[in-house]
Amino acid sequence: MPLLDVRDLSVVFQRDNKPFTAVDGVSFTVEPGQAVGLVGESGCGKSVTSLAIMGLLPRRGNKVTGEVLFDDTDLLKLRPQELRDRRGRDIGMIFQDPLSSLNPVIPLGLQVAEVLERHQGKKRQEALREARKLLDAVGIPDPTRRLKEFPHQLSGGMRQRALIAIALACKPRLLIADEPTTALDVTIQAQILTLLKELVEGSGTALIMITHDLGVVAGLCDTVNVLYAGKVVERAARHDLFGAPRHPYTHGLLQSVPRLDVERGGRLHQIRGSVNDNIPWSEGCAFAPRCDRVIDACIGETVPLEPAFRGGALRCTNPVPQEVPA
Amino acid sequence: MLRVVSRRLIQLFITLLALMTLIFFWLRSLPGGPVDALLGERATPETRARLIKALGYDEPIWVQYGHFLKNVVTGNFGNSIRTGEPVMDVISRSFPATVELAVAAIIIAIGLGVPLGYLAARHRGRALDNATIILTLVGISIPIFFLGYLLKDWLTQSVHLFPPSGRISTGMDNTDVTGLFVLDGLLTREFDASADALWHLVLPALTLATIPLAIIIRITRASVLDVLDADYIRTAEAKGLRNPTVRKRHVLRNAMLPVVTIIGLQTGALLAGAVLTEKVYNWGGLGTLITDSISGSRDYPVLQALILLAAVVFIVVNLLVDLSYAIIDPRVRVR
Amino acid sequence: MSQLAEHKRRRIDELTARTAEGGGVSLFRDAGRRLLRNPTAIVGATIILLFLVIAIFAPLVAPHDPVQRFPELTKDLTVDNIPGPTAGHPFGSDPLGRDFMSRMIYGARQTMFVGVLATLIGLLFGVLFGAVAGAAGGWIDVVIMRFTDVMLALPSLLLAITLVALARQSTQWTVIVAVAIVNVPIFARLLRGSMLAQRESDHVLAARALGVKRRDIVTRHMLPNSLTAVIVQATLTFAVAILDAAALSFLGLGDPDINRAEWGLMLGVDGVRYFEVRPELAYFPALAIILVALGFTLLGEGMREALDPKNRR
Amino acid sequence: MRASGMQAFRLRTVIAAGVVAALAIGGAGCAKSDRDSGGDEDKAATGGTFIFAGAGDPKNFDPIFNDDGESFRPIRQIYDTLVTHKPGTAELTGGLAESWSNDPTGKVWTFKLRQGVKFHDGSALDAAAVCANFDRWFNMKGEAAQSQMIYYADVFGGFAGSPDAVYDNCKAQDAGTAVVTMKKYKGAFPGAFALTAFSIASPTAMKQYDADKVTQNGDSFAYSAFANEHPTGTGAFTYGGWNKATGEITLNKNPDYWGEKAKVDKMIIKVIKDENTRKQELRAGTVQAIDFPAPADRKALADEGYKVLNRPAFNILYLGINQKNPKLRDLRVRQAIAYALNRAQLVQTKGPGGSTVADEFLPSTVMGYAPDVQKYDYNLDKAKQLLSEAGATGLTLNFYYPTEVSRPYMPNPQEIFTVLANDLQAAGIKINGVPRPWNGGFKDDVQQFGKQDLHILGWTGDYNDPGNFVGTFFGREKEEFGDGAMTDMFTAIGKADATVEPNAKKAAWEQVNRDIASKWLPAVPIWHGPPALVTTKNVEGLVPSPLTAEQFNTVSITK
Repeated sequence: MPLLDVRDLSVVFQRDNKPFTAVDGVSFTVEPGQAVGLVGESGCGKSVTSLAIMGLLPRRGNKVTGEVLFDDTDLLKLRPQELRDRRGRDIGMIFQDPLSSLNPVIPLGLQVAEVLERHQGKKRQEALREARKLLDAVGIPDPTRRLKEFPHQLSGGMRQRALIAIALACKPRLLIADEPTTALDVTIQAQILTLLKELVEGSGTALIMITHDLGVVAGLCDTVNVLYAGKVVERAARHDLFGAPRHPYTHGLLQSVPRLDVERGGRLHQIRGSVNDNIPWSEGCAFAPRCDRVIDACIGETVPLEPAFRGGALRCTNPVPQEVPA
Repeated sequence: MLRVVSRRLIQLFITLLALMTLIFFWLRSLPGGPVDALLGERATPETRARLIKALGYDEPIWVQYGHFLKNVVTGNFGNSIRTGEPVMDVISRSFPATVELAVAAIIIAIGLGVPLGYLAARHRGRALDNATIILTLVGISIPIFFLGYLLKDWLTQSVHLFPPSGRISTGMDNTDVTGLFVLDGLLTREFDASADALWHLVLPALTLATIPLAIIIRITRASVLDVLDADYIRTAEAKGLRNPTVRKRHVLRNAMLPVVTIIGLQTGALLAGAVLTEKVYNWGGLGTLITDSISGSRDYPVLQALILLAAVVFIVVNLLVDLSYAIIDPRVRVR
Repeated sequence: MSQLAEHKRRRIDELTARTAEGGGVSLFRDAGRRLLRNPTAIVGATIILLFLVIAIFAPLVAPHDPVQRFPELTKDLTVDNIPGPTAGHPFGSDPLGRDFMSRMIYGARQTMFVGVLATLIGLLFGVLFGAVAGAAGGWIDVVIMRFTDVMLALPSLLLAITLVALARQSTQWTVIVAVAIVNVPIFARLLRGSMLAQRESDHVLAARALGVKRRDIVTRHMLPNSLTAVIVQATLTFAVAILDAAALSFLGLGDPDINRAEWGLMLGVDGVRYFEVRPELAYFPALAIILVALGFTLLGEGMREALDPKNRR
Repeated sequence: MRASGMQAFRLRTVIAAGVVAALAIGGAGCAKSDRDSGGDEDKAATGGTFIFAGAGDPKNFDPIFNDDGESFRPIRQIYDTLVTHKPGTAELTGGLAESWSNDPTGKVWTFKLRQGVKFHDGSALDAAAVCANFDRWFNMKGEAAQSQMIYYADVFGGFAGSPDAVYDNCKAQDAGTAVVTMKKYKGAFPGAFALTAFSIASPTAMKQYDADKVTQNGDSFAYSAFANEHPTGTGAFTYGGWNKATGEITLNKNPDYWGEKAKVDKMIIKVIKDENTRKQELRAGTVQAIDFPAPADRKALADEGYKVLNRPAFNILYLGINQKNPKLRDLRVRQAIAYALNRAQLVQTKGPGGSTVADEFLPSTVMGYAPDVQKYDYNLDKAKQLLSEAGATGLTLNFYYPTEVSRPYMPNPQEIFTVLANDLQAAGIKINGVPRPWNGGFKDDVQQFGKQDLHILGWTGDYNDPGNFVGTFFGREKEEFGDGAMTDMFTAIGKADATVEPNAKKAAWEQVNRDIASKWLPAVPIWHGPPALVTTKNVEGLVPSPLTAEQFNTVSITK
């Protein structure tokens, strides 16, 4: 039984008094201890998906449909209070900008401790002692002193470590990391990813890694879902995806990652246009206008997500021919 | 810190000296003034000449300026033309009255403004929010002396709910300790006097609170909306914190930062409002003193001192706001 | 200087930065479109338009000369009886036997005069100082900005009162000048902030690289783009001006010429004095003032919302 | 409805008291109260305290250093004068002196003093004490003190050593007889002896509290402990303190008063500057009487059952004409101005209740008022005709009027100016209105520099003598009227003032008034506007005085 089973999740916003579908029937599963990636350009709906899972989307103006089964319980049907009981305890979350995600006027210690107070019923002093250990565990030096400090007194890397400490404080079974390294220096990025990997693997926590960076996914995830314009376009095990991307979009994304093994002077691949000038999925493939491999069949008909190689899935009429994995 | 304070003090000193000099020469160049005010209607030309001599107005202006400076440095601002008392006495008597009024107004403005602003933000776009916004817009568009006038007419004349004017009932015979009558009553256990003073305070404080209230509601609302959008609120929600914890610990505390600044900025506006409110309610504070020392009497000694006082208050309030900022916002402390 | 001034300054600068982002013409057109869709601005603009029409066509709209005393009104006029509506005088008499309705109508004109002039003078000098500071930079900028710091602390009414004390006699100009002076630093700071933002912007850099003269850069490129925030502030200033005029009159320090039909004067002097004899003498000008102040505030707020690029999507 | 308000108000006070008391529990403070516990019961007791709302702060309580009504109000209760007025009139009657007489030269005044009168400090009022007062005034040292003795300088001409000084000496013939000798006759006497400024103070107290010490400090003066804290006279009330924070002056009944003893135990003069607020306090029942109600409120208050007491008019408002302007030297132009003013309409529309058009510069009750002077009834054609005869068509005049002031004779200068200017414009005179603040330039510009062509000003009389009105205005050359050439007028007034024999004096003044109206017309009299007092229904015995010199010992408060 999967830990998390997202079924046909859709999110519709009101934008300029018109409905806008940000997430369009997304389904995927996360097994206990598994690391799943959600990959796509900004605006593809990956962050909205994660917020919908957490129940953090503002209730007003958003319509969320489908099912989010966590331990066979549909999170979308829970009352707000029940959801609050699970957030932070069963599911932790890390956000993109560690500075703005920490409250600037509250000491770090309390920000870690309050989640322990909330879910484990610890008293303040006890919670603070535990927080110290947590900060130590995420590699923050001199944690006793840091407990009393404020976010602006910490470096960017340390802030993200602190956020990880908060998210993992109650040893959740699922951790959602939304672009956790995007705002950090490259050197720090690697440290944070390593830390995440250690912690997740060490504790058996399942992970949903949301990123636009395939490099991040490559080192961390067991399964990868590629999203485009609110729909999953390709799902595959990490090896299969990197070895033999089938969807032209995935292919394009991989081509656009700079690689050391490509000879110098060669041009980086570019996907034409941007995700903004898409056409809705109802009139065929939304990626079609940008696609190198577009054919007549791509337009007009709804393209279904079909099972593919080794338990994966693919939404394409004219996929990239399967190469033999190197 | 010490350096900041000493720099402020030097700044204060220079500002005061410049102001004094400016005021002195300006006032001396005006017609009428002390001589007219002291003489009334019946003076003969001889009396006038005598007065000019007595006041030393026949001396060269530089000599007069010297006397003036010497007096001011020794803390002597002269005597009020209107009442003949030392200016410092007049001011120190009026000061607590205005402080009492202003503090009451600020308490009302914060006590009502922050919750209302918060509620409006939580109910953004709904009836409560719209009603609040319209109320604040009307609040800043209504001439407050007229509002005071109407309140007074309705609640003290048509219905005798409140006393029409003054700070305490005539003949109350209360003991004066700090000059803040409500507080004095508590200190001396003259609770009836305290209650009476409080009852006199209601309408003037409400009137004076209108504009700060409107502004605090608006700022709180905007600030809460900003904070509700902030990433750290999302983090707090992701922690599964209970609603009250999120509101108190995370939303309100951050939302209060701009509100504190606004309260500081309102001191000037409060004084302007006090001038009007105090006139409406015959409230013997600095506001009345300002109008009285200009209108009709041209009581220049008092006026000079008041202008200097305003400068001092401004700089001190500035300092206090800075310090309070340092307490609320940890980001400021390091600087 | 201090946190307090710092904050006020920052808020103004913020406001400017927001409006200064994005190019000039398209911004205006875009803003205009959004303004038309903004109900706040529409309501405000409608009130002001109505008020403007009355002000401009006062001689045509008003049934009578606002300063003439009418025998049919003075006939029954005493100090404790002011005749109410009669044929030919729908609002009745004022305390001197003049036609109250005509005075209310001409009041739109006089009130407009005070508000517009106070705002314009403040705007003119504010823009001048702000532009000089923003364009010159260096010590000129420092001096002007230090000065504005001090000025920002003064509420306009207190300054107006002080001006009355320092002037021989308060006149209509006392309040105009006082409100103008108080707004000079606000305008100056707004403009300077936005000009500084502009100075680093691409189109100014490009113009400079092309060798356009400095004066032309300032007048053609920087100023127009910086004016939006200033216009918003000007709208809000107007309301303050007429409220202060009324307050001064109430304190007995306002315009002494009671022949002048100005709402603040009518409310602050006659309205209060004859409140029990004829409350309309207070209610009508008070309502007019509230309505117009509201109109300008709404328009200002609406404009601020419309011009704020945060709202553009 | 209004009557029941007080009870409702009390009830709420009690509730509020409960709230505050509750807040205070837990030891809010430990400072000990030092007031007597009787204070509040007094308020509830009937008739004990009379609260009167005055219109302004007094300056101090030493009579000689004051010249304004708000200072005189409490002073009048604390002190007595040698001669005083019959209640409700300007007629003289005995005060501290039971009788007075003067010799045929008019220079020697003999006062027979009342027996057994004591000052509040217990010292006796005798001839020596009276003379001590006269000598104190005459010998006052220092420019500061002298410059504040405005009435003294006006009436007595000057101080020791001055050639203009009127006073010579004062002798105590015996304990009950004081003889005051003047250097020359002055028409102001005996009326001036009744001036509140010349109240008799206790020499013992004055000495003890250093009464003569007036020190200049900056732009103003500081007065002695006598003037501020220990004023000691013989009056019906003793001084009980001035709480400046609340604006309350307390006066206590003098149980040993020589005359009619005060009916109330205590009187509080509450300073409320705003006329509207005074009215509201009266309605709220927190004060029992108010001075100077707004003219517009008098009728409403009377309708509500309050007693509106009009003081007989003893004042004059006039339009001054400055003959520095050559055009205005022509009598015809001045007459044209007089004809152009619709004074009847002004009185009807803007005059306080009971005001009358003035034809002369003194009220009809004052000696020397001539019933048959030339009148200038509103006549626009005549005004225009006179102007064209004088070749003064197209005249433009600067009309100065005061702002920031309200006087009993001029409740609202701006309105009066507007109406008058309107009338003059109708006659073809262009008016350029120049507003000036009362103390911030008006008096300077008008009286010292004579910058105006026209101005409005007025006067409230001090005593029943034409010299106090006409003499003050037109007795000598003044910048105010620029009338240096009108020596006939100065001489005639001087002669009338110097006439001792009562009938001849009356005739001389009547002629002066006739000539002022027809021959000289240095100004146009506008109106006599009586100021008023208002009391609640249960206040009895308050007699309004034309001189605004009410005595409160006769006041009682009924149930």
